[in-house]
Amino acid sequence: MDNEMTLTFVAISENESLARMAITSFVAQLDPTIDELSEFKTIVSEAVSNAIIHGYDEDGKGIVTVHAVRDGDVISVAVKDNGKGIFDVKRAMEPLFTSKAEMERSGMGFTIMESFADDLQVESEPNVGTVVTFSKKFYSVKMPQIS
Amino acid sequence: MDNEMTLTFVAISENESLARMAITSFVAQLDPTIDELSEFKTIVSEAVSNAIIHGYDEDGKGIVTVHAVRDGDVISVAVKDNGKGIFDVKRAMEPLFTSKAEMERSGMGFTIMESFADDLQVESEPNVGTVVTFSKKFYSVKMPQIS
Amino acid sequence: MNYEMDMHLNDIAVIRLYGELDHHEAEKIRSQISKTILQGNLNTIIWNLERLNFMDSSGIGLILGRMRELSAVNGQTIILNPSNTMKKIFQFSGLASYMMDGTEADAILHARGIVNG
Amino acid sequence: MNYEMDMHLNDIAVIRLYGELDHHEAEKIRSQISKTILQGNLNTIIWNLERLNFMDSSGIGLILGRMRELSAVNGQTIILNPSNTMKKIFQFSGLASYMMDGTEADAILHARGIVNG
Ligand SMILES: Nc1ncnc2c1ncn2[C@@H]1O[C@H](COP(=O)(O)OP(=O)(O)O)[C@@H](O)[C@H]1O
Ligand SMILES: Nc1ncnc2c1ncn2[C@@H]1O[C@H](COP(=O)(O)OP(=O)(O)O)[C@@H](O)[C@H]1O
Repeated sequence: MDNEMTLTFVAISENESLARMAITSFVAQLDPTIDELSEFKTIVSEAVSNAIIHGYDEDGKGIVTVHAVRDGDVISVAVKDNGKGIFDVKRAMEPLFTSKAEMERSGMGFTIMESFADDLQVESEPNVGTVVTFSKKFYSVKMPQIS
Repeated sequence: MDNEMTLTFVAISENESLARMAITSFVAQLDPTIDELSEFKTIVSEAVSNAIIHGYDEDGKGIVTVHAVRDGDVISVAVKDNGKGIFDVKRAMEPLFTSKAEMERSGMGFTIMESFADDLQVESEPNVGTVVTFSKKFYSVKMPQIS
Repeated sequence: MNYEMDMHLNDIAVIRLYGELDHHEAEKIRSQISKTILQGNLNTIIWNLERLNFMDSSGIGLILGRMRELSAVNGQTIILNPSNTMKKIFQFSGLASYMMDGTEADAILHARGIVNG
Repeated sequence: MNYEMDMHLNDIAVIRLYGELDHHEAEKIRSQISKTILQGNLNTIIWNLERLNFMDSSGIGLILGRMRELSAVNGQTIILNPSNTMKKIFQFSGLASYMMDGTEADAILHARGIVNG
């Protein structure tokens, strides 16, 4: 374990950018390419938005946790909520499936997360909550300079 | 309480910028002026650097916690470590006092924090740890637009 | 985030997005953009993403929602200059055929059916 | 963060700091800068902070440390174009008299004792 951070915040949509900023700073230590960084930010943004919107209906009370670990050139992240959970995870992960079409959700969140992450797991229990974990290896890694 | 976040990370100096980025994003919601934001970032940077350098001797293991709450136009922050603590807080807070002159620390950290914060408290116990709490009111506040 | 909207002859709107587009920001700008669309004689939206630094699937929702509003008038959509990551997101979502790279002038000519070369 | 160092006639170094200067970054650049100072016939350092976006008290340590290295040759220091917040930090630390606003050319003239006006 080379570095580790945990960020928790209440479920308001303004905190989506907070989560992206923190993770951007954490990943910056690996000197990612622009594309690597923006794919990584996208995964986090999708998972965090889901926790806020679907997990907690943006209630401003529920707590979202983003935990990140760096091991060499691999970063692993878990995004967790104690919200309403997912009844049928398999169905939720299908492209275009959304339970909030009226909010103009596209149902593409999980598809995008799976495409951009090296591996992605979703664990969820109704009325208990959801954890999305994933990792991503960074290829264009400059090791931190020690001078 | 309008918003709340907690960031924890291990005691390595790279995480000083992580803490600043997260707090910048949290404060951005109040649309601060450039000067308000940079003073705020400075306070956080001083307190977090102290926790990493003095609290834990940059051991990469100790955990630093930054907790921030927004209430209207006031943001309150607590920076906490469970590190070696401060024997004589009054003396530590004197301008130019530093226990790490060999690292080119200036001993101005607490003076700067006190000058930039609206109020600042330091609680510390040797071998238990240190908590620095402060708050700051933001004057040029645009309320978040609801459209 | 910010956006600018320019009208061209009342039928084409160029919308320039700046900054980061996520769920929070999409919610903030959606109704304003939607209002303009429903008022005029609009039949084309050109989304210029050149200065957009970040977009997640909320961007898909925003663009698809406006496509739906334009469908009544058989309108068209052009997604101009998305980043590499955005290109992938549009591809996954079946919007690949709406993307193009070029200037706003190119996109306007393209929308009017005047294609160079 | 990054920095650039320009030498003027071997006795004046202009150091331009970019990005954010904190404890972590100060540790990274200190020894490199220090090496250059101790090698040459340097007697003046001009710290150009115009493009530095952030600095905490680590900047004080970095500048005071180099002042100490220059003191053997009775050298001088100019802190050029600090931000409002940095100005306050330098004031608290007793470095107010080293600050000036202007171009690098102004600062070099000032260092050589040729003051305009
Ligand atoms: N954290 C979560 N808590 C509860 N339900 C979730 C969560 N994440 C996803 N879901 C469910 O899975 C569905 C699909 O998610 P996703 O693919 O991201 O699409 P979208 O967010 O656009 O609806 C959501 O509509 C929701 O019903
Ligand atoms: N979190 C902490 N844990 C232990 N000691 C601390 C902590 N913060 C400050 N100190 C002590 O207080 C002194 C003064 O701190 P400060 O004014 O920030 O100056 P500096 O960091 O430049 O030494 C430090 O040198 C250190 O001895």
